[in-house]
Amino acid sequence: MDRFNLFPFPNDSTEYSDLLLVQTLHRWAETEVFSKRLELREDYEKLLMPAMQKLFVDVELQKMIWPEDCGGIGLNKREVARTLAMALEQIGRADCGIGYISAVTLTLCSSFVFDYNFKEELCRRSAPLFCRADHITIGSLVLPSFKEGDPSEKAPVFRGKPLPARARRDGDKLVISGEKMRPLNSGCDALLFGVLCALEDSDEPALILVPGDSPGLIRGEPIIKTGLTASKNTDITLADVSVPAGNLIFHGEDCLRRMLSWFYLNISAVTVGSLFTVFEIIKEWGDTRVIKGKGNLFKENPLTASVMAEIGHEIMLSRLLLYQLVAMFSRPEDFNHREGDDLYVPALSIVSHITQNAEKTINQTMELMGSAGYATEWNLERYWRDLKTIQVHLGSWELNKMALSRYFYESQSL
Amino acid sequence: MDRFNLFPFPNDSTEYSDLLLVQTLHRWAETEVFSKRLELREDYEKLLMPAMQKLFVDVELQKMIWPEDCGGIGLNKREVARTLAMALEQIGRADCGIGYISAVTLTLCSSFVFDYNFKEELCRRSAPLFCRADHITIGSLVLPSFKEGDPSEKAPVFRGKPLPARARRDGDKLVISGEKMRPLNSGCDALLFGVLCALEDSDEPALILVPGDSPGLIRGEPIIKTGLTASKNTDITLADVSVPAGNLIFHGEDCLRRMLSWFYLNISAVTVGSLFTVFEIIKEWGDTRVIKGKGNLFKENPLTASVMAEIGHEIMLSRLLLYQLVAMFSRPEDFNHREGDDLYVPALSIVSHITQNAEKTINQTMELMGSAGYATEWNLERYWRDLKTIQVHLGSWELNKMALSRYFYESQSL
Amino acid sequence: MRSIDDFTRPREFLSPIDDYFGKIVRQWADKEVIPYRQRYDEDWKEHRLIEPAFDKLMGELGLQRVLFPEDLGGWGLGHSHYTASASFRLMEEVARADSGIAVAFGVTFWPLIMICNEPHLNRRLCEEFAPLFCNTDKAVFAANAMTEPQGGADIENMDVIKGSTIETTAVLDGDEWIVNGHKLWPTNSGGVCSLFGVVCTTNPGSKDLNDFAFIFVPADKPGVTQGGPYQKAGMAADKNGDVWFDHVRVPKHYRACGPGDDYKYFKEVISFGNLGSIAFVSGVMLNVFEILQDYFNKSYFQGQPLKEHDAVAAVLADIVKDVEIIRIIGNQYARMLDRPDLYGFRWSDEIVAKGRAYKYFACDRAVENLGRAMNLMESRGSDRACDIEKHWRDIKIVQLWMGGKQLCQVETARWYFDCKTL
Amino acid sequence: MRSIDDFTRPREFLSPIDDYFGKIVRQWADKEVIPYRQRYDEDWKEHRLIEPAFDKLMGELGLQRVLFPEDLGGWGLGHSHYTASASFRLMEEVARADSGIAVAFGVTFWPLIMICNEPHLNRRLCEEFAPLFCNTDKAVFAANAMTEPQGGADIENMDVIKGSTIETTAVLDGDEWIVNGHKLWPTNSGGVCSLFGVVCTTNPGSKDLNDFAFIFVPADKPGVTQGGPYQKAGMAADKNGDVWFDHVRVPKHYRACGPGDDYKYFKEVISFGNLGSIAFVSGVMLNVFEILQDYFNKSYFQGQPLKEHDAVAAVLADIVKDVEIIRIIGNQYARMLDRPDLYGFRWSDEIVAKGRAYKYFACDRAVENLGRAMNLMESRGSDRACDIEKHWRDIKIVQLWMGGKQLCQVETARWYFDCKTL
Repeated sequence: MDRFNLFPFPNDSTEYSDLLLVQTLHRWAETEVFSKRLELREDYEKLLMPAMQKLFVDVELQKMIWPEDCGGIGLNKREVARTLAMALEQIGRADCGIGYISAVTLTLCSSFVFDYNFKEELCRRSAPLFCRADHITIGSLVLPSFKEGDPSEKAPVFRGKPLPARARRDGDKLVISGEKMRPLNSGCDALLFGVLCALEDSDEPALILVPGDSPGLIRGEPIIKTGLTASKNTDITLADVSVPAGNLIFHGEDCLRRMLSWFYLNISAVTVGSLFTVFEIIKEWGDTRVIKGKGNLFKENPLTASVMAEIGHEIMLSRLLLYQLVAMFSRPEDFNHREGDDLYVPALSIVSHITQNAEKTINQTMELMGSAGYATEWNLERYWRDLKTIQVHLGSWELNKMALSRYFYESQSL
Repeated sequence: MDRFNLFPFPNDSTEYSDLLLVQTLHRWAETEVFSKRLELREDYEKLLMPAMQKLFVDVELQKMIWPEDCGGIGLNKREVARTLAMALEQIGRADCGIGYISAVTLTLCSSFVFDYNFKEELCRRSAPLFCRADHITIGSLVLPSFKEGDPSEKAPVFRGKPLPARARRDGDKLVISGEKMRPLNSGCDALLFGVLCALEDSDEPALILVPGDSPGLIRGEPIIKTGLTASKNTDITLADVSVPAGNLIFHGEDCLRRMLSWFYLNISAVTVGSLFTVFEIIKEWGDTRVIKGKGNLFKENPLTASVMAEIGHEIMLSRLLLYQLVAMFSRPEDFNHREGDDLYVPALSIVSHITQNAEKTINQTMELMGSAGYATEWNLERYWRDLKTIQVHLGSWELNKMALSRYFYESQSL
Repeated sequence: MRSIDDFTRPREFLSPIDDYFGKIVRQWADKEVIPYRQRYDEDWKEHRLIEPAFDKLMGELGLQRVLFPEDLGGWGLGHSHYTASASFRLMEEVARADSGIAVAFGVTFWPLIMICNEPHLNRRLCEEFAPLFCNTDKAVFAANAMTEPQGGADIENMDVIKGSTIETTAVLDGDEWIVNGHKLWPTNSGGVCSLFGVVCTTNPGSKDLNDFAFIFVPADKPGVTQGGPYQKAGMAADKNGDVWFDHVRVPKHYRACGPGDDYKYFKEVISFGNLGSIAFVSGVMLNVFEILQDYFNKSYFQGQPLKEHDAVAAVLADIVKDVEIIRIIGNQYARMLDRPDLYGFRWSDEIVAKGRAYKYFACDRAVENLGRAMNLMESRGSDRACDIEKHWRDIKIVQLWMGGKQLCQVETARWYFDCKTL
Repeated sequence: MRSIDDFTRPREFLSPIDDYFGKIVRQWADKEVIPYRQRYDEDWKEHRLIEPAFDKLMGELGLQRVLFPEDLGGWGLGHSHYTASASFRLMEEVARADSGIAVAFGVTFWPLIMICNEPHLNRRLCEEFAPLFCNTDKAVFAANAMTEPQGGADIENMDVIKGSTIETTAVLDGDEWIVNGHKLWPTNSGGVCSLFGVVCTTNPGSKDLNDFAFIFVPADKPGVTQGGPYQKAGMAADKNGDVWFDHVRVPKHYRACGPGDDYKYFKEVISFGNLGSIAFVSGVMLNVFEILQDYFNKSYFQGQPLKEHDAVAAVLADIVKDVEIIRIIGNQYARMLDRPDLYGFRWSDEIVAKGRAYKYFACDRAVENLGRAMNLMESRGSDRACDIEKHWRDIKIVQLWMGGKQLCQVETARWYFDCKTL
């Protein structure tokens, strides 16, 4: 059972094809993930990669947002927001890590395929990797993050954080260098990286597409992290990697904010979907566990029921917010935006709420389940680790809030 | 400045008349409330009653949801949800107490005027009080609440709480009795009470309309409470009060849930509107106050800015949720409701979120403003007291959650 | 049935006067305050109801004298080894009845700390001011005039600002200080103050700690003007207003401790301010427990006392758990102030920072718990008659004063993480 | 720069062995555990890396002996006046390195409390079991077999359930108990246990407290089967599995204290369980402070160390504030267990309830703070290399065990509000 109907959301613009996709993904989750999980746990090679292969290639997820004339399914317009959300809910429900990789890959592609920044030549050149390949193509992003030591002398800083790499023009090439950068995901096996660079003498960040097999791109040893097993990550170093000038996806903060807005939408959907599984686990627990002796079902005890109620409550609100964001993407003209505002602030606000409340919600679920909450075999704790990992990859709430203050109060110096 | 544009909401179905109403209410707030507040503080006689008179009679709020053929404005359909929300935002922005009274009065009227439970005779009979009167007509509700002592012997219990009154049929009359009942508002000056009664031998609650001037209706001394000065409240006693049988508004839990859903919508809107004023106060503070010596504006300090960001963030999310609820009321067919579900659970969930976060948000605002936070003259603390008072009148979160558990987990015994 | 005395205190630490004075104050509270406090709010300006309670506590019972040396009519608490522990208990008991009274009472000692406490006892000033407090059975109030219109709590943010934003000046003219400035919001102003301790500078804009001055100004000196009290959300017993010092002349020796030491020992004042704040929170929460105990025994749900509803009981548990912890922390901090040999000087950065940390913890918990308690009591939670909304309004004020939460956070982080620029 | 020793402890209370053993364990932690702990997770089944650390601590340093009387090779902590205070410090230091090790170490004492502590020292059983722990330089583990498949922590919900749901039985057959039952999740099971303390009933379904029995079962007795360890979110050093007792025969005198007293003193076990939990939280949080101090000094934002960002510093303050408070509360509770003359018996309802309250406070704060710390460290927060996510996973387990938060709330409410049906 999924929670498609228990948690309300507006489905007035839902197309028949969306519903078909949801069904397909639901089946994929059952056959490729859930049914094998007890045996294979979090096995990368045996469980996660095969499931991703099915999803990306057989279910054609990796073709979804590419233009039809490039071999894609043609959902390269902002109206795809709803389809994306509904699909990523289902994928996140099955496995947060696969959901996360899907979200980042879709975000990277959208940054030069969607109408807000359509780069035709780059699109045509990159499309075969996604639309004609029989292997999965994972995309990743390298965004600013903290490094040890005072970076101010070493690298240009954007909004306080060092940009991970520098790029310079060399004829019709861009030459990029950057050391030990941590991608958002899949440093070990991504085929494409979108790297945020300082582009010669400019203060504004530029996103450059770097193929994973570029000479000079060095991948480190896999790192161990708390969750998201599907994302095999490592630091990468770019030693004067040369790419065509056309690989410059964008230059400037505006496009970065647009891209991040889509990223936040995708992550919100993955998180909400994961919470559906959390709900299913606690629902079953409430239906079957007894407390204070025989005959007293867990869900009938007022205290445990009250915590369970909060779990449902938060998931319901998160889903409603997610679809409010979907509406803002697909029908921005229906909202009272101020001129010039993009969706960055509402998207950041909503993804922050959803990911923070997901932490709270899973924490509560674990509390109710005692040892079963932290035992691997109950599967709950992996969602807990995974969702927390996704959350921290969005950047810290304290620093993200500075962007909100700039919007709400016109703060200048933050 | 109001916050109509800074906090996004979907306005695709907004009618021109809605915008006119918002403008009218905005003007009313400025001239009748804000401009006089510094001098008159929370004076009931000099400030609040005159402002309510203007609002209810001159601006015709009390005619709004009545059918046109009864002399009303004809907004007696569920699509009015949007208009109600937009209007109550503006009223709540001006004064929570007036907003609260408006919300309850509209809720009471809607319970027999709206299509879900249209009572034509009662509607015609009651309409003149609202549509032809040149005085304000305040409605109030008497719902179950705790009393001291074990009530199980004295009164029938609905969902664990004693029903405030009992009613029996006597020919074409209903005779009602109940002691020291606390109405939601305006016990001292409401002209109509909707009293939830145990109707003879039935377990299901019945709402009966009791005119404020009924013989046998005894009002107590005004009580002092922490906020909502506009609502002059007291306990009322019904000593065998006789009303026409047609005053039975509804009988059964379904209609009660429907009515409460509207109540929650209205309260959500009042609360969001009040938060706009909170935002305006902290915005001005951030723009003008200095911290750590001259030249350092409050809004430029990362710590104060981070708390300010949370304030904007929460208001933004609350408004998005409010309008998601509006959409569920006005276009239920666009949502994936399960058959048979009403809007009670999402409405309860949303109003709980909004009122709880309002408490948190105003608490944070006060923290930033130090003494100005608790000084009467800054006006912030009245919103703090008022919104908390509204919140507690919704019933305790712990017990309300039991309804959520019944929905999410099919708990039976809570 | 449990009582408030069932909440834990470190029993090894109780001061010799703890039990005796605790009982006296509790009797006073139950007789002189609790029956009347529901009408205090409307009495915020006149203090017709409130004044007799003050007179009884501070004048007749004599508790306004406790800090002064015994030979001057005081009780010698200032040079005891249990000043803080004993104060904590007293403040807690008073706040249980009314934290507004507790503040006004406690703040009367605030400037006196500068001259009554060891090791910086100022015998000459004690002799001069003791009669004002000790030779009367009426309540006499003192106040710390700190906050100024511009910048609010900046003055208390001492480590970074170092007094450089203080605009109230003291200029030496022969044997006299001439004090000029405008203060606002001091507790015990609004017309009731008899003796001000004025935070001022001998050199405006300077960050030299020697220029920070703490000077006593009797309220009846020419040039001192107290405005009327502000109206505020709660704490009607505590009057706050504007105070103007217009070329006020006081003797040179009215400077409390002298250059450098004024700054140093003013930090001790901050420490005691935080101790007092925790005591107010603790006292209020003890009374909240009493109210909840009564209410949830008497209110019925599903045929049982409401306290038997597991989900409701869990919230009640959350609240009493915090009362336990706040009380333990407050007593621990009192002990830290009483035993500098073990914990360091009361004016040390460590003790100040830890006091800030405990204070904002206590206030945050109390504000949240009172909000939850009101919610749990549904519409009764907002009734004056239930006394819970009163405490909710009062405690919010405790949370906001002395720089509020943010200053506490900044000072805590600064000490633990050695921050330089906060 | 501050160190973890700057966090407050009640200095009047420190046990005579506090400083000495604190230092020894800290050295052990820094040398034997912290350099290796990042690889512990993958070692959950084999304990190849973990076992040597155990042997060093418990066997070579001999800390598994501390509870036993001196003449039996122990250190006599069980009859000292500082059992709890000394244990708190030990547990804290071990948990700073790895709370999984701390649990396994601490739980070894858990059943022994029933026989080693005054006033219910069971000399005969001490003599019988002391050699197992004292005559070896290898780590030896004991376990409390409590939880059963059905009902989870119901067994610990003693006031209401009174043992009536226990399905593990003990039947007297001549001079022997025959024990039958299935337990799961005991710390130190999964194959490593040498001595079980088994919670069982002599009369299934009975609420007669005399039927509650605590019986020692050496793990090598015929009929005892330990399943392999479960895999769980953290605490790799702590093995948990199923244990089956199939007609296991033990001597009659292996019942710890006898009818009534087993139930009574098992509550003392609960009290120590809560004390230990708080110590684990405290120790972990001390290490979290060390990690944060390092990370926020080294990471730069806007050209300054990240700790200088006011909003970031405020979160750091929130965290250290809670570390302060947790540590003070834990030490206070230790003192309450050490001084029954002042605070009441360790097995009294009051002490049990207060321990529950402190424990869930400490766990809730730590879980929230670790979540915030990870968030503040952004993607590094989820790296194994930063050690913070490890503590986050481990501490969650502390929060969930022993009935979790809800049982703590229920017991707290029951004691303070005299609830009957929770």
